Amino acid sequence: MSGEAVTTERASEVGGMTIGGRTFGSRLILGSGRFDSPDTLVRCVETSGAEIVTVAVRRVSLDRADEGGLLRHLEGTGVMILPNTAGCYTAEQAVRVARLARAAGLSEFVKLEVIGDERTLYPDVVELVRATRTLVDEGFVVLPYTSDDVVVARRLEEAGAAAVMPLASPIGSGLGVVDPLSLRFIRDAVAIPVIVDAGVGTASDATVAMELGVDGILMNTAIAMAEDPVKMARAMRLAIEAGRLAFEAGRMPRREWARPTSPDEGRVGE
Amino acid sequence: MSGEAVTTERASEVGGMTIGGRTFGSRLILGSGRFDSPDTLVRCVETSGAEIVTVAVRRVSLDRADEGGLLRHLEGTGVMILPNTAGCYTAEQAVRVARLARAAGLSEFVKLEVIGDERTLYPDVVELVRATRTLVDEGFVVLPYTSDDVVVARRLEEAGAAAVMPLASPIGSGLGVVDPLSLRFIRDAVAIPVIVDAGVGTASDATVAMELGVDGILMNTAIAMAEDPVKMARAMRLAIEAGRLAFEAGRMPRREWARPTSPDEGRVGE
Amino acid sequence: MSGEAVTTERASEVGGMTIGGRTFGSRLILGSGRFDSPDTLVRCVETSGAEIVTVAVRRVSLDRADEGGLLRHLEGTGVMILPNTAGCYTAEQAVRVARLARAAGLSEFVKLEVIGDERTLYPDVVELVRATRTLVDEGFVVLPYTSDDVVVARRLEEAGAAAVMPLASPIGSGLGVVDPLSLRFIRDAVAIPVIVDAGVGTASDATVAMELGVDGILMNTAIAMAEDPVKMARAMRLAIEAGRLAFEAGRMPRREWARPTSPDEGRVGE
Amino acid sequence: MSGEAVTTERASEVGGMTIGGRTFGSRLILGSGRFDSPDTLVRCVETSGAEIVTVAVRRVSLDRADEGGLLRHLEGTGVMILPNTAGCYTAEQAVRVARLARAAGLSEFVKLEVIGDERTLYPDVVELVRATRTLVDEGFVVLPYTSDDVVVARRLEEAGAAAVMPLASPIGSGLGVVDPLSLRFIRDAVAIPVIVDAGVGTASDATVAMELGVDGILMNTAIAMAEDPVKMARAMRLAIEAGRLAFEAGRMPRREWARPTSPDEGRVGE
Amino acid sequence: MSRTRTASTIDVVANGESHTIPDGQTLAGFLAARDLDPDVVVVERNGEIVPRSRFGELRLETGDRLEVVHFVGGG
Amino acid sequence: MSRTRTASTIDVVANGESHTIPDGQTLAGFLAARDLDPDVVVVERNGEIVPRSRFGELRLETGDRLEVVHFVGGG
Amino acid sequence: MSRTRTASTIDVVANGESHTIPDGQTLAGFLAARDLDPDVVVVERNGEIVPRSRFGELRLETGDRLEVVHFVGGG
Amino acid sequence: MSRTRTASTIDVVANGESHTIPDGQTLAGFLAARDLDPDVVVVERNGEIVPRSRFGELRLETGDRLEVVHFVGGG
Repeated sequence: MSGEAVTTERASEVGGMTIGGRTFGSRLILGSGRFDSPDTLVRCVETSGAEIVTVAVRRVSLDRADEGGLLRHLEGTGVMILPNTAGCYTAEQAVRVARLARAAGLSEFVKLEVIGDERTLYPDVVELVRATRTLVDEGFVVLPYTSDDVVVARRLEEAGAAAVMPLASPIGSGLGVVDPLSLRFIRDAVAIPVIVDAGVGTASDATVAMELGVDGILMNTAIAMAEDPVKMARAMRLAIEAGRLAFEAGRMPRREWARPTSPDEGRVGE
Repeated sequence: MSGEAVTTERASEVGGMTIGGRTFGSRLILGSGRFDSPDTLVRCVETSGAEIVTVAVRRVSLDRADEGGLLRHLEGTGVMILPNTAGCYTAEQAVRVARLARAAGLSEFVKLEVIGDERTLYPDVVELVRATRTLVDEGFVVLPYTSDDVVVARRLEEAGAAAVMPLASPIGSGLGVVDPLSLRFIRDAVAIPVIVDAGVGTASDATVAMELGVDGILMNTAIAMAEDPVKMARAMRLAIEAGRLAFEAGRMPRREWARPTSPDEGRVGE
Repeated sequence: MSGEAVTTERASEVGGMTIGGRTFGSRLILGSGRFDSPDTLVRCVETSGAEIVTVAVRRVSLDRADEGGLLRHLEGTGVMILPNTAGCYTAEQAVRVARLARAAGLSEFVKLEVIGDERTLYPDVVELVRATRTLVDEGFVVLPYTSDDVVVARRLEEAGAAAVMPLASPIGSGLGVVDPLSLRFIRDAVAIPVIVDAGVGTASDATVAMELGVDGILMNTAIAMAEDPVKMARAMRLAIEAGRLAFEAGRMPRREWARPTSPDEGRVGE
Repeated sequence: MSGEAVTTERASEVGGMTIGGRTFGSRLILGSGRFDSPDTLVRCVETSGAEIVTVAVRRVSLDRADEGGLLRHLEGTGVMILPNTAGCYTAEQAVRVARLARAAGLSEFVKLEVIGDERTLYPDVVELVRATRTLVDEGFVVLPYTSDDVVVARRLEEAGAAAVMPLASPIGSGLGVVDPLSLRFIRDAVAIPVIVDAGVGTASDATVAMELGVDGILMNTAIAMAEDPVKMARAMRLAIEAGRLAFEAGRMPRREWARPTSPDEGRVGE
Repeated sequence: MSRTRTASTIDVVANGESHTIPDGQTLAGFLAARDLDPDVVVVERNGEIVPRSRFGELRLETGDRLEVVHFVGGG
Repeated sequence: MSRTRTASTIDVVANGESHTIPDGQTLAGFLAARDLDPDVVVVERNGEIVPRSRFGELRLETGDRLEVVHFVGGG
Repeated sequence: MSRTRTASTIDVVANGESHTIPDGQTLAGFLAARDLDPDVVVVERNGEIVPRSRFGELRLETGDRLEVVHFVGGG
Repeated sequence: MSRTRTASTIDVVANGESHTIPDGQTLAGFLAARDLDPDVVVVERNGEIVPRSRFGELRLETGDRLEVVHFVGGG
């Protein structure tokens, strides 16, 4: 099955998402870190159907010939490159890195991270709102990685963010959706797309998140660190579609007591 | 997308399951109860990709012309009909109904239910083991609906069951997988297929169940009672494939502390 | 605080439980296995307020002088000794061990275990029901350790059991109450006392279990294997009382949206 | 049992907590809203052992004789009154209300609330940090109600807060501890006391929270809206002590497989 | 059940209710009289299942107890 | 608020509503006229908190904005 | 088990192992010889429980199978 | 850093480390000397981003602080 055919199929099934005026057929954003090779990454891009891939901005090595760069590998996939500001701890640092990223000439999109705590990689939401304002003023399309705080999400929207990207659980933890209620609060409180960023560990986590009505999911470790990343990439793609479809289909009500699915009347020998 | 093409695709992705010597391309068994019309049922069969559909055995109406019967509607789908013994409270009743079902001439397969409690529709496992023995002796291919008790599961296997079908939560409750550990115990304890039967309420429940390594899922209310059954049928199909793929792919380890996905070294301005 | 005073206090707070015609002031039954010394066990008995302590029946050592026996240590505590049939895998074995236990002349009470699986220590409920019938016929007061299967619980009650003791999670696992719904089903289905047996790992597990309305809890590893067993014994005692009181007090309803506790009207400067 | 004796007992069991230089024997802070009568409130204060009670600041009625005021009722209990700034949506409002509260002459303590969202009553953490700085500068002992965001908690500590009071789930929801991990992150990240504020619905929620190692719990609706508030107040007191003791005692490790508590060797008839 | 019984009719119990039918009616006739397609029903007579091939020859007798069943939607 | 205003009265706003009071009335008088115990209320006048010790001497003036608050049940 | 057997000894199996004991030894004697307090053990002989009151009179015989048990810590 | 400095070289700091380069070297020359493809790097000089079109004309000066970055894998 070719990547193109797949995109077509999916788009027709669960629609896509529109961020900052651009429409993407896939609701999955793939992070490019921690893959064992560029080749595995590329295959996961294709298998997952992702149309957006995040990258980090880092110093080149000036002492030895560098490996050539990630972009060369991703060129053929047709994905949009989404630079992040990972590793920044102040609004100023993050703004600086965002500007460097934009200077590469690929797009105005930036995944904005302003970290506030090294152990949990939790965002510093005060700095985050500041940095969002600055970057929006400079014409960036800003996608901030944020906490699951509904008030902060609304502030980010007010500051001009193109989407909000709340965490499901800590980056790289694989703990899944710890607090579904807060994600729903955010979903209900903002009009911009909500992309769950961080915490997904396996396919069912993605399905659970999508069933809350969010627009998409950004994931990285769950695929890169699976025993078979390419197979997990496929699982994630289906899991996101399944969750979205289930959200749209409207689940049955829960009940504590059982209810038969076969008719009570007409039983033999009564 | 035609039903046939779909089956081919899926079979190649996540394999099928073999029960009682027959191989099925889909891991989803669909219950036919509580649909608003035979037409909706048929469309859900097609959309879900199910190759096995359960039915109940009930008295015909002798006073008014009956609606013609479910079988006429399902004929075109090519599914295998799996009669159940729903509503039976003793081994004797269940055996009697199984024999009636077999006399219809479709197959030797029976989904064996011996209920022990009307409110929870929990099986009576003592009667269940007895009925399984009797039916196996008579040449049936027996798929017993059972509790999530690993010892009972092994007893059913010893009695000759072709698969065990533990509940995830009460029939018709939609509460999902309440006790994943017990399902894994069963998965590890028996060599026959394990089909989760009852309790799935939405797509993520199916994904969670499949990630435990079970072979398939029987569901009914989650699809029939969704606001849009046909869309939910599609969600379920993808959810089961996603869960199976994730199980096979081997998920990342969970960790409580965060771990960055972008490199720590080489940050700008350090 | 003396053990006696404590019992009085508790009895007046949350009442006791009556099993087989005997009333106990405490709802906590303590298992005596895995303690680092008889002295720690005795202190935990006193601190927990337990009035029933389970023991196992094992061969004495005929080659070397034995340590003198557990009973000597427990004599001063005034607890009722409740022998178990741990390690038995058939009804016959369990009945044999129960008879040996009774011959010690302490009481007719027996905690009946018939194990069906070595890894999970799940009961074999078919054998369990058989053994219960036999022992009840012989005049025993039978407290069977069972699964969380409501139908089996009712069968045990019909067989004459004086209480049912469903597991919360596997023996020695410390996983707490995995399936609260099933425990409530049991609580609603039988008239005899329900004692949660196995799975409690920390104080909140005990509180959760008691809030379901069960009558008591049997625990062992959670206390014996805590870093400070005596302190955990005290925690458990309070946790059980807290859970029972909360059950009787009737908890507030859950709601997904917030609701202020301070008045909306009369705010300053409105 | 008199209130005084109780306090003594508890203090000796699980110690107290020290906030802003004052030591309290009880780890429970009671909110005074939504009680059916002042009398019920006073009885719950006594039964719970609380030594701090929160109150709201509201306009008096100038048209009809007011009921006399809450303080008269609480005078005899010896509790410390902790005014809150509930209902404030900006730092300025909250500061104004805090000053009014202090002018009552009772103490410098204030429970600082700056709400950011009416439906969820989530704090506005940006405003919260600002208001904390202002009030600390004015000599207040500030206890801010905050989200479960570890970075914000550290900022509040840096701003001079005397404690942080993260929510367990939305105010008045009774959903319990939704995200235990985030509460532990906070517990590990700050040196000031951590008081869980909001979300506790029943006794086990309090035990769960305390087992995370937090210093205390502020609760209101769980007691006021229980069917029997006084009994629930007693349950909560025991639940908090149980949780604290269990935290200090160090729980057993969790394990997925069972482990017998009775010896394997020496079984009869082997 | 209160219908007049003549020499040429008998009573059988089918699906729990009494039916008065012509004496000598076959099972196939019984089904046809009720517009039932014999290919989609299964019949148990006095506790024994009747093979479909015998529907045409089997004559019902007074007091026969029949279960006439088919498949309906069920989970 | 539509009461006739005479030379001997002034209008103040207290807790968001207009009150017509005798000219020259002290804050203590204002509270006493409303049966309010000065020991359990706190008063803010034109954005400034009035120390309780000054309630007796402080004369209210036309247009004064008062907040008169106390403690009520709250979590 | 490899001890010389003389006319004055017999073999019994106790707790799964063979024991050579003096011919005519009582159960009480058997326990005493092993420093066991008869008040805290229960004995089964050839599948039958021996009442404690009979420990003194019961003479063990060749091939007797004994289970001698007591209570130990268990959950 | 311990290399002999002659009249024809200058020192710049690039990516946090000192580099001795020929006096008058352009940014393009600096990159070429290190085998770096100018199309995949972005350069900041003394806090200002240098447009790629100016790499060829911009001559580095003593004490210049450069950040030379590119994209790597990151989530």
